[in-house]
Amino acid sequence: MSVNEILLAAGGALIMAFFSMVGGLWFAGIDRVLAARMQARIGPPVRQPFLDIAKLMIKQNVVPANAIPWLFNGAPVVALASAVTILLYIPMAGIPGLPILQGHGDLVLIMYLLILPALAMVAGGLAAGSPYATIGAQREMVTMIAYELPLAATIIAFAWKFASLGIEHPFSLATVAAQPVWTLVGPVGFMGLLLLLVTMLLVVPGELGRIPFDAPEAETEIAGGLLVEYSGRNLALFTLSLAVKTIVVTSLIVGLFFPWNLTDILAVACCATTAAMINLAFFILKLLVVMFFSVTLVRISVARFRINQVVDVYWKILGVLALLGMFLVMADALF
Amino acid sequence: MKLLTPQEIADTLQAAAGAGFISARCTEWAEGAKGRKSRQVWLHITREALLPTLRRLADIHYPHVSVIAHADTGAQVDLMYHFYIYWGIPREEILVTLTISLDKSDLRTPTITGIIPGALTSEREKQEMLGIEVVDIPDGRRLFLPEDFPEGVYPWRKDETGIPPDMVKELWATGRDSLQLDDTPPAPTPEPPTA
Amino acid sequence: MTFPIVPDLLSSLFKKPNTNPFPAPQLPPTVTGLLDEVNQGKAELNPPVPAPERLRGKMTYNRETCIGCNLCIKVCPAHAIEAIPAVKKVRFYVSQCIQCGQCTEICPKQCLALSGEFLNASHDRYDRSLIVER
Amino acid sequence: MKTIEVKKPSGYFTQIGPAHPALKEPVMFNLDVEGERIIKADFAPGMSHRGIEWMGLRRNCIQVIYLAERICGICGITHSISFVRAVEQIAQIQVPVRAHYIRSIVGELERIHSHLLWAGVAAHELGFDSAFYLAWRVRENVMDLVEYLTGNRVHYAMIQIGGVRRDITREQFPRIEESMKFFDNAYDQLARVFLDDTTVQMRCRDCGVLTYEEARQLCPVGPTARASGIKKDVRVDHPYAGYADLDIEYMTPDRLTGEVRGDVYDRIVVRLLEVKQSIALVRQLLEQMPDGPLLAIPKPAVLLAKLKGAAGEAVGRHEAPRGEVMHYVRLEAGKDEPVSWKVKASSYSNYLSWIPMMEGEQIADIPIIAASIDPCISCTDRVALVQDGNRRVLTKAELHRLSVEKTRRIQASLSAR
Repeated sequence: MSVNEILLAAGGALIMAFFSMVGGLWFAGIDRVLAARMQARIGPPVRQPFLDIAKLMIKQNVVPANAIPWLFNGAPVVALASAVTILLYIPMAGIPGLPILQGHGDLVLIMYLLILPALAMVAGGLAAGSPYATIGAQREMVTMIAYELPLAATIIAFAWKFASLGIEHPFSLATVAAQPVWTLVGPVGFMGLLLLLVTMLLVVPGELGRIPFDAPEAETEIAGGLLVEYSGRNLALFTLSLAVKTIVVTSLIVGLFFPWNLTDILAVACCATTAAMINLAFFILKLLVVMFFSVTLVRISVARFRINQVVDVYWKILGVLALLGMFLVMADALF
Repeated sequence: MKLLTPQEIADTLQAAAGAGFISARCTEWAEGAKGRKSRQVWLHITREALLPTLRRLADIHYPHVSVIAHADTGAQVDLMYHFYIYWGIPREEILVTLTISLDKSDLRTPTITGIIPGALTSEREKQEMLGIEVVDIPDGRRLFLPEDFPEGVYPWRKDETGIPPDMVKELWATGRDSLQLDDTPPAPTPEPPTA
Repeated sequence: MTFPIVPDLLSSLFKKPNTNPFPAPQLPPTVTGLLDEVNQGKAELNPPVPAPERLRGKMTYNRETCIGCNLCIKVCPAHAIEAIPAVKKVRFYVSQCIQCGQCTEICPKQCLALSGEFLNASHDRYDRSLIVER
Repeated sequence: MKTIEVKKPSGYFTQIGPAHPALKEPVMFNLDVEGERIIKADFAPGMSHRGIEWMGLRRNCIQVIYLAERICGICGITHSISFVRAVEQIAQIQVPVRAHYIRSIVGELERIHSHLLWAGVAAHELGFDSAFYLAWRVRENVMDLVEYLTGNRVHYAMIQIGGVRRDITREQFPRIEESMKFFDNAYDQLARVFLDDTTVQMRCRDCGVLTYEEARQLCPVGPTARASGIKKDVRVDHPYAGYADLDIEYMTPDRLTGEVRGDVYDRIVVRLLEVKQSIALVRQLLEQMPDGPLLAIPKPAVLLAKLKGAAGEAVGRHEAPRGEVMHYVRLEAGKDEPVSWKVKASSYSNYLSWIPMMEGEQIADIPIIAASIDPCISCTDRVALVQDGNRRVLTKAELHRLSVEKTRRIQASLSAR
C-alpha cells in the first residue's frame, strides 16, 4: 500500500465510522419504535438513541474505587474501534470503493474481529470490580463460546461450497457478494442454506446481547451485568459500539445470504451515482428487514434464557441445525 | 377423619393442658344470606402447657399457624397463638387460639417451631418488637427492625420500653406551624369589660 | 416449540397503540411556552381521559355553614384537617388528604364535599392552592 | 437477645437487594453462591417497616380502616375488610347481606387486578416484556371498572364498619358485565401466552419447587400454598361475606395440568385459574345480590359511640390475592382506639418458603422465584449507607440535601467549562 492509499483508507475509515454510528443509532431508534408498536405502545421518537447518547456524553463518568482505571476506561474505546473496523471489511451494496479494506481480510478474519467488541466488554466488566459485572463477564464469555459453533459452521459451509466449485478465494466476502450462494445449489442445498440462514438470524441476538440471549446483561437479574458500573461517556461508547455492531452483523447476513442489488435485479441502466444511491437504499432496507426478524421480533416475543440454556440452545439446537445445514449444502453436490 | 365440634376440641385441649388450663370459650359468627357460621375456640393456658396443648392439637389436624398476636396489658404481655385446623375441608375450618400471659418480669416462652417450622417469622418478630425471649428459637436474628434500631426499645410495648416520644416524628405536622396563612380572618375580639 | 404471542405482536403492528397519549406528544422545551401556543391556537393538546362520575378529588368546604363541631377532625385518618379554634372553623390540607370522604359523611351540616378535581400536584405541599379554607 | 453466628460458607457471598431491578420492593437476599448456583439463601425484610400497628393504636376504629387500607398499595380492600370484620365481631354488629355481597364483588375485582399485575411483573422478571405489556394492558380495564364503581383505582374507601359506603346499583351491572366479557377473552389470550410459550416453560418448569410437605410445615398461604397442592383458601374454608353463600373450589394447578409440581409454572397456572374463577364469582354475586340497606349503623358518629362501649377480642380474615390476611383486634370499653391490633399480611406467611425454593437454583432464577410468591413488601424513606465498613441510615432530609449538593456541584463544573 502506498502512503496515498493508506491516507485514503484512513479518511474513508473515519467517514465510515461516522456513518456507521449515525446509522446504528438510527437503527436502534427504529428497533425501539417497532418493538413499541408491536407491544401496542407509542414508544419513543426515532431520534431517542441520539438524545440518549448526547445526554450520556455530558453526564459524569464514574470510575468505581476498586476498578482498574486504564482497563475500565480503555475497554469502551476498544469495543467501538473494533466494531467500526469490522465494517471496513464487509461489502456493501456493491458501492465502488467499499469495503475500504477490500482484499485485506476474509470471513475468518471477520469471525475473529467479531469477538473483539465482546472481549472488550468482558475486560471492562472484569475491570469494574463489581460482583454483578464479574458475573456478567463470565456469562458473556460463555455466550461467546456458545454462539461460535453455529457461526463457524455457517462460514465453513459457505467456504466449502465455493471451494468445491473451484472458485478462487473461497473465504473472501467479495466472492460471496459476486455470486449469490442460492444460485449455486440445488433443492437439497437450498434447504441447507435455509437452515443456515435461520441459524445466523438467531446468532445475531447473541452477538448483540439481546433477549433471549442477554444473560450477560440481564437487567432484572444482575442489574445490567457487564455494564453495571459504566456511566457517562464510557457507557455512551459501549452503546455506540453495540449500535455499530448491529449494522455489522446485519450487513454480514445480508452480504452472505442476500447480496443482490436492485439495479442488477431490475437491470436498470443509469449513471453510477444514481445506481449507487439506489443500491444503498435497497441495502439499508435489507438490513432493516434482517434486523426486524433477527433482533426486534425475537427480543420481544420470548423470555430470557438462563446461561446454561443459552449454551444448550446454541449447541444442541442451533449447532445441530447449522451442522445439518452444512451437511445438506455439502450433500447437494452429490445430486 | 371424624371432625370434632368446637366444644370437643376445647375439652380435648383442656385435658392436654391439664393443670395449665385457665379458661376456654367457643364462639360463632355468621355472615352471608344463608347464615353459615365460622367457629372459634379460645383457650387461655399457662406457658408450661403451651407445647403439650399444641402437640395434642397437631394430633387432631396439622394446624396452619396464622400468626402470634400480642397485647400489652400493663403488668403482663398476652400472646395469642392463632391456629387453624381442618383447613382444606370446605367451611369446616376452626380457629383455635391459645392465649398465654407472660409477666413482664419473666418474658420467656418456648419455641413452637419444633412442631410448626412456619411459626419462625412470627417468633422472631415477637422477640424484637416485644422483647420476649423465645427459648431455643432456631434463628434469633432481627427480622423487621433496622440494624441501627436501639437495643432495649420494643415498639409494641406500652410501658417505658416502648417507643419514646423523641423517636416519634409527626410528618403530617411538619412545616404547618411555619405557614403564613394571612387570609384567615382574625378571631372576633371580645368586648372590653365595661365598668 | 410454540411462541403464541407472535401473531398478536405482528397484528399490533398495524393497530393503533393502546396508550393514552400525554397532553403533548413529547416534552416541550418549556411548558408555559406550549400553553401560550395552545392559547394562541398554534398548538393542540391531546384531550384528557374523562374522569369517572364517582371520582373522589379535591375537597370543597363551605365555611359559612360550618359550625365548628370538629367531628371531621375526629374521623380524618390522615390529620389533613386542622381546627382554627379562634374562629371555630377548620382548614384542609389537600396534600395530606387521602380522599376517603369520611368527613363528608360525618359532617352534620353537609358543608363538605369531594369534587372531581384531581390535578392537585405541586412541588410544595403547602402551596396555597392545596390549602382549602373556604 | 440471642443471635446465631452464620457459618462462613464455601463459594462466595453475594447480596441482592434491598434496591435491585429484580425486586419491585425492598427486601434483601443474602446468598452463598458457587458459580451460578445458590448454595444457601437467606433474606432480610424490614427495609420498609413503617410501624403501622403502632400508628393504629393511636387512632379510633374508623380512622384505622383507612390506615389498614394503606398497608398494601395494591390490595385496597383486603386489610380494611379484615379489620372491620374483627371489629364487627367484637361489637356484635350484624352487617346487611347486600353489603356482604358488595364487599365480595370488590374483593374479586381486586383479585383480578392483582393477579394481572403479578403476571406482568413475573413476565418482566423473565425478560418477557411483551407479556408484561399485555397483562398490564388487560389490567387497565379492571382498574377502570373499579374506578367507575368506587371512585378510585386503588384505595377504594368502600368499607365501613357495619357495611359498605357505596352501592353497586342495577344501572351499573351492564358496565360490569361488559368488563367480564372482556376478561373472558383476555383470559384465553393470557393463558395461551403464559402457559403455551416454550421459553416461559423452559424458565419456570421445575424451577423454585416447594413440595407439599415443605408447604404444609412452613404454612404459606394463597396461590403459593395452592400451587404446592395445599388446599387452603379462606373463601372456602371459612364462610364469610358473600362467599359464604357460593360454592367455591380450591384452585390447584392439577385442575389445568393434571399434576401438582409446586414450581413457578404451577404458581402461574393457579393465578390464571383464579382470574377465571373470579370472573365467574363476580357474575354469581351480581346475580344473587339481595336488596337492602348498606350499613348497619348509617351515622358514623353513632358508630363511634357504639365502638367506644365495645370490648373483647376477635380475628378478622380475608383471602387476599396473595393469600390469607388476618387481623387480630382487641378493644376495651371506654377507649376509642384499639388496645391491640396485629396485622398479618399474606406475604408474612410466604416469606419462609423462599428459602427451600431458592436453594439449589441459579442466580438467574432469583427474580422469578422472588416474584413467584407475589411478595408485597413496601416503600419507605430511608436508605442504608455502608462506608468504611460502618453502616448508618440516611434520612430523607439528608438524601435531599446530598442530591441538591451534587446538582450544584455538577452545575458549577458545567458552567466552568
